[in-house]
Amino acid sequence: MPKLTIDDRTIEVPAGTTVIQAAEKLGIYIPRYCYHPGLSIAGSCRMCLVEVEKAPKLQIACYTFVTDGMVVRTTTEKVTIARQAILEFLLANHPLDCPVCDQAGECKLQEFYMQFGQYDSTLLENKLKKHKAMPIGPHIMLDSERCILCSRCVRFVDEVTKTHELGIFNRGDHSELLPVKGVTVDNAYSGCLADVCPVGALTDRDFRFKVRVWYLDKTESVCHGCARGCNIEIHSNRRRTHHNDGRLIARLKPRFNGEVNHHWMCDTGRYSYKSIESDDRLVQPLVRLTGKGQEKSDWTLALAQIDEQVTHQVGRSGVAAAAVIATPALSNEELWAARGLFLQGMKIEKIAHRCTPDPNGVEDSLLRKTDTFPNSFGANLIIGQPHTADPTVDTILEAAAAGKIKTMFVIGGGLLERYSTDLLREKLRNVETLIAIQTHRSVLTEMATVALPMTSFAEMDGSICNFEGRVQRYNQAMPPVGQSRPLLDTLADLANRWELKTAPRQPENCFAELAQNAGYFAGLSYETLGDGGVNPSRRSATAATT
Amino acid sequence: MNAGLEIGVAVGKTIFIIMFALSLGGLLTWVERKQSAVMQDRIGANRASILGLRVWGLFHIIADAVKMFTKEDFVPNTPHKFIHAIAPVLSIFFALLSFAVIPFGSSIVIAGHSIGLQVADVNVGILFIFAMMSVAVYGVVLAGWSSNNNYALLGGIRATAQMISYEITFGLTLVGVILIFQTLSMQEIVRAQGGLLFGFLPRWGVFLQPLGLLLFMTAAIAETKRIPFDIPEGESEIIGFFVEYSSMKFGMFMFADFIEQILVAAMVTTFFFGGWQVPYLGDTGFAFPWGTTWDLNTWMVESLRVAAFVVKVSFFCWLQMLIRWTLPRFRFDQLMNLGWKVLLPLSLANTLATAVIVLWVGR
Amino acid sequence: MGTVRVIHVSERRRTLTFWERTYLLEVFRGLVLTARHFFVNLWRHSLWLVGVKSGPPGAATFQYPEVRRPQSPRLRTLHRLAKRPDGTPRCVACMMCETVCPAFCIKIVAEEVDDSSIEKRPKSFDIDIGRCVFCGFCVEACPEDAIRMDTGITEIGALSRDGMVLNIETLLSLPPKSERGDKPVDFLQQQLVQ
Amino acid sequence: MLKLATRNIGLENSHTLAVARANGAYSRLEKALAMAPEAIVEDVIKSNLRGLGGAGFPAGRKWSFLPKDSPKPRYLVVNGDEGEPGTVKDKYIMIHDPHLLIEGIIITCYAIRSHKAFIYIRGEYDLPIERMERAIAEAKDAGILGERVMGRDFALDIVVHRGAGAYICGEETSLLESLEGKRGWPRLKPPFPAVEGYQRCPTVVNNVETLSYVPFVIEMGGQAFADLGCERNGGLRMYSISGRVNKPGIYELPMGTPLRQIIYDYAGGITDGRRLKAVIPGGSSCPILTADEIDVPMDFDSLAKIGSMLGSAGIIVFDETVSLPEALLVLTRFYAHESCGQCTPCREGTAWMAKIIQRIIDGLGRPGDADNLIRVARNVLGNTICPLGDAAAMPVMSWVTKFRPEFEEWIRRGRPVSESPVPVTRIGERLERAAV
Repeated sequence: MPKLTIDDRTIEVPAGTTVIQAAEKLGIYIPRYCYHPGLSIAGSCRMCLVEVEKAPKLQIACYTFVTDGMVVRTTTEKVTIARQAILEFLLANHPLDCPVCDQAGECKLQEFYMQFGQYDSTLLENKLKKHKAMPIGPHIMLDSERCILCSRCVRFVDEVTKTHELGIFNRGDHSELLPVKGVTVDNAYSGCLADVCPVGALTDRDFRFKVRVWYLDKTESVCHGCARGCNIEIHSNRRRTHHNDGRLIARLKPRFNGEVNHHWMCDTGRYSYKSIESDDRLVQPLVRLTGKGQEKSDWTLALAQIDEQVTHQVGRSGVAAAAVIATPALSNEELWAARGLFLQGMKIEKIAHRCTPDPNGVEDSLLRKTDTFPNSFGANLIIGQPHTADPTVDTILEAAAAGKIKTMFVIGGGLLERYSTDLLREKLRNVETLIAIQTHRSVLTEMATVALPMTSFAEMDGSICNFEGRVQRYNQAMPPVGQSRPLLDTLADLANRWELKTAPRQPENCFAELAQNAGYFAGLSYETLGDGGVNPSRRSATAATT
Repeated sequence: MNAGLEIGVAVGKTIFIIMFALSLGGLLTWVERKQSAVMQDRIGANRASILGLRVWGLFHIIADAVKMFTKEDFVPNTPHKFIHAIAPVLSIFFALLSFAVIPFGSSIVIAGHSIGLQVADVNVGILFIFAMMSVAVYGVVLAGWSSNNNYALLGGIRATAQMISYEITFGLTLVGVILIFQTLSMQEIVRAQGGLLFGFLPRWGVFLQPLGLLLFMTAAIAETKRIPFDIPEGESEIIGFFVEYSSMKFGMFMFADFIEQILVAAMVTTFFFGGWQVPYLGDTGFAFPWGTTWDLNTWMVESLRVAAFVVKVSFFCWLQMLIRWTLPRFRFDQLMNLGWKVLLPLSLANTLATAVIVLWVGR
Repeated sequence: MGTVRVIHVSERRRTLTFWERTYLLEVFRGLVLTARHFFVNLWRHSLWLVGVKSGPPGAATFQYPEVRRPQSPRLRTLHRLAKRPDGTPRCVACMMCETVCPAFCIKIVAEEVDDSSIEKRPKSFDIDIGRCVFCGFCVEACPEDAIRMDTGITEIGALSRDGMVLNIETLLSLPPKSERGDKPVDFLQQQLVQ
Repeated sequence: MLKLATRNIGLENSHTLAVARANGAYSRLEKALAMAPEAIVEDVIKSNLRGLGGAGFPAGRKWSFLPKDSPKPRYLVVNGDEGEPGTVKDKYIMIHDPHLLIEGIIITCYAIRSHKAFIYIRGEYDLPIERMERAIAEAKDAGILGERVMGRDFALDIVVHRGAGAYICGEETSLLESLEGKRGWPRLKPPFPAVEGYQRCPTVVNNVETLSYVPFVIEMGGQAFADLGCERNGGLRMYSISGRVNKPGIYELPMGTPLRQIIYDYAGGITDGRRLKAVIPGGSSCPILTADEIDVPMDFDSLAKIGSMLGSAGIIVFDETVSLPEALLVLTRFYAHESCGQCTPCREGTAWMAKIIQRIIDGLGRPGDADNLIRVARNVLGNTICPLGDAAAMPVMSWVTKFRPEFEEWIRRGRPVSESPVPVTRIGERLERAAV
């Protein structure tokens, strides 16, 4: 392990580490543009120049590998002048677009210029004109003038997606980032281009002009788009509610997790946030009174109706004719509470979570998974395994179609992606008391005796298990939409009405109870899950080998 | 002279003095605004106009009156509605009543009848005026009490304390005047100031009782509750007894203030500045110390004397305005300190000294 | 420039001399001062009244609204939005003013515009004058010199709180004082028309 | 006068195998093939043969850097890109004596145990490409190249690769990129080509001229070759001299020949007997020398000592009638145009300098411009991936520093220097004013 000194501080790092990485370990941030830890090294921006003792010239920290006894200085006058010079060069042809540029506020050019720049410009020359505001794909807008030719994006499409849509054309200061002729940048991960771009050359068309980034609040969360469970940040706009068309969630950004998604996320997941505040959210309880149509209602009446109708129905047709569908779109806590109420409390044996695989599911070697449910693994653990009956959604729907099910709870979303509206309408026709606890309006809420709105993942704390079994937690990013309530509260209210044991209403406490009772989660808590989550199956595997 | 004529003359004199007080009081509302403006490099009220005529804002008097009469007369929720209504009347009534004993001239002879230019030549005029001014405090106290408002009540109590404190000084200074002129009649006091001191100086109270004047002015201003002694009112911050008054009832309090101001000016004139006396003017004309004489007929003399009275009163009104717009308000403790610890001892000393001198000179 | 003289509090609270404490003389001095003002001003008023207007006036008063106080060119008055030569707003909805505004009185909603040399423009631009503290930060912050406080309008009134919210059309329609000259803008009237 | 590489130039049909063989070609190869490869490398090291493409790195040392135990194939890449303004030597070798080069390539390949060599020739060199291809075909037919070189158990294939005409492709790593079919962008170093070059295999990249001297090293022996030159600069080299001299051309002279001698004795002095103003000693990217500095011996070390470079020995002579700011504009525009655009300082700096000089020439100069030029150049210098940034910055720095009054005058007056005794040629007038 080479030992080196950076700015008079010594650190020992593994061989093959670069100076920029070693400095980062010491908390010394060396400015960079072309260097991206998820991509190969280009060494072209020259921003990370540092002084290495015994080297005749300044060295780029991103491509200087540490050697034993190396002495690096990052704040000398030579380095300062070089950084100022590089920034001056980068800005020589950079347009004064900050007012209209979406990157402003998270732009590395702005940041480094404020930090390292030389404030008095000597540039008198005219700037070059290049292409502006070119939509190069469904999600990405290119502004070549703003490009500093760091080639991160080119390396991203070459190395990560391997789709090779982008290239740098022409020479010298006429060099320009452009898509290859006749190609649109529409790969499944194109949104990441806006993330890797350190300046405003590649921006997200979806986010375009919606909110200024400095108004955004960040919440750590986990993508619910598929079983991968990519770590994300929810960027919400709570401070200027008139921006972003009045919606709270402005965008999703990937959050680095070396075990799950590295720096990336797919476009499907990235733009999935739109459903959270979409117009078809169920925002109010709906109740169908006998002899009348479905009406908008309030929580007290709706809960009383469930109490009455379900008690009546179960009393008449028996528990055997009752069934629950709890989809794997629910969090571990919600599934645990549902299990407690329905399986242990009400003794409903027919509680299902497993659906037929998604016929449209896509999977690739990078991130995307066929299973579009975020918590199939957890549902299987909590509802499936300890429970001998373990029916699938299909068997329950068949039983319902055959008239064997009179009372049914349908909890959680995602069913509509697997089953067509017509099919569900057909299968559920004979169910007399249908209780739907849903985030969105659908055929389920339409047919429901009582439909209750529940919160989506952005409005609630919780944890899910990805396809590998990694338990990851997500946090509430916004208040519940409309009158929707957390499912844990709804289930606890129902349990109270039926004088059954309730699961804790606080997700954190509920998870603690789950950890005590389900072996897989043993010893875990929200605290130990941390930002990146824990994979208990891997933990036990490593424990077995050592 | 028959009784009917006597009543007619009395009514005439009463109307004259009331009109004088009221019109001067009205004018003072304008003077107050204009004088303060001129003192403060401003212009002052000048917007009220009739047919585009502005006459330096004189129409504001009318405008104010119209406003006072037409504003909503808000009566607070109080069990003493009658007292609440009567309080401002009391205030203004006693202030006006005091003018009865103020001599505004010597006397004129019409058709052989000598008519004294004074509504009532009471031989205890000083005591009368003193009594009236003391009773005036009722208006204030009753207003504060009947308003059913803590702030008004506090204002009334402050007013009582202040008026009682300063009344003593007020009375004691006048004792000095009584001692010197040896009479309680106002007309007599004025006549006594007709001679000359040392052959050239008018024998006015100011020269005989300089300290008395100072103390009297101070106490009198305190009695009128005007700045710097406006603790009972303190419109701008501490508010006072008339906080629950509006419309013309409030107007009456305000007007009573101005009337009292004129009254104080008249008293100062009468006691210390020779009342209607014009220096060197005798009943037949001027007789200057250097021997020159200038004969005038009786009418001329009497007119000059009434004019002199009006001028003197006007001057002291102006002076009070000047004081009111110059000095800041006393704090309540300062007010009490001044009254009890400074003015009272000084006035006692003044009385004693006067008595000793009068005794000594008399012997 | 001279040095700054530090006045100590103790220095200001010096003890009064005997004559000052007797108060009488000070009262008299005060009266002399105010009386002098009174008579000097009365004299000047009189001179003006008889038509001698060469001397200083007796009062510093401006007979508003007939006479208006001259405005400093730097005076911060009602905002306006500057226009490009083609009449479109210069504002590109960068939100700098909205961000810097300490009173949170600016609300901008951005929209995209086809012209790739502009890209962004305000869809709506509201200033709640009722909240504005006239600090001028928005003008300082504006990178496009689009928001300016040079209308010279200081009389701002409306009959409701909503009336105090100026929208983009109003802000664009206001002329700078340099163009308007001294012609007063009946601002309230404009609001009422809306 | 001793001639080595230029020995056959001037003979009729010197490019044909027959003529070449008759004049000694491939005789050295026989000798070399009889030697052990290590001995050849040893001999070349001893010969002090330097890399004559411009960098001056000892050729033998470069060969010895190839990893001994790598299982990967090794390659020899011949750099015939010759893009440096003022340099025309490789062209003449390839046109007139291609077999000399082929002989050098074969010996080198034998010495470094390479079985494939590429000759990367710049795109504009039609005739050299044609001659090289023909010569290789001839050599193949004659059994000199191919599976069995000269009948020995040594296979060698030579491929002629035509570049597309980018100055940057003369830089060895971008040349390799170009050779691999990619955009000609320099690579980050290390690894050097000797370790990871063409297709990430050990590769030696040598200039045409360097390899052309290899047969003579074999012929004369390393020491004898070294003795021809001066200390640490062995043998001869070809000086291309251009500009305001009476006899411009290529002169093969020993290393260390004084510059004054080259200009006045060999090139016949300055045109029309004018005064010498300045000399670029080794291709346009080398810092300029004033008329007082021309007594310097023309070898790598001596020139480095006075702050310039021998480079590719492309001597450009300016007489007193040349307007240096305009000449510098030509140079900087060339570098701005040829900058590959990969790294920031070079991409933006070269263009910026060109813009400033263009502005000065246009009469819009500002008082601080000269200092700013030097500052920009200094900021480019040493901060780039490849030496192109340095190549662009060094002339600007040295020209503006050494001839500052002329620049200042132009900045101040907005037009050429007035005191010149003879009319100054306005180079700018002949330049098309395309945007830089």
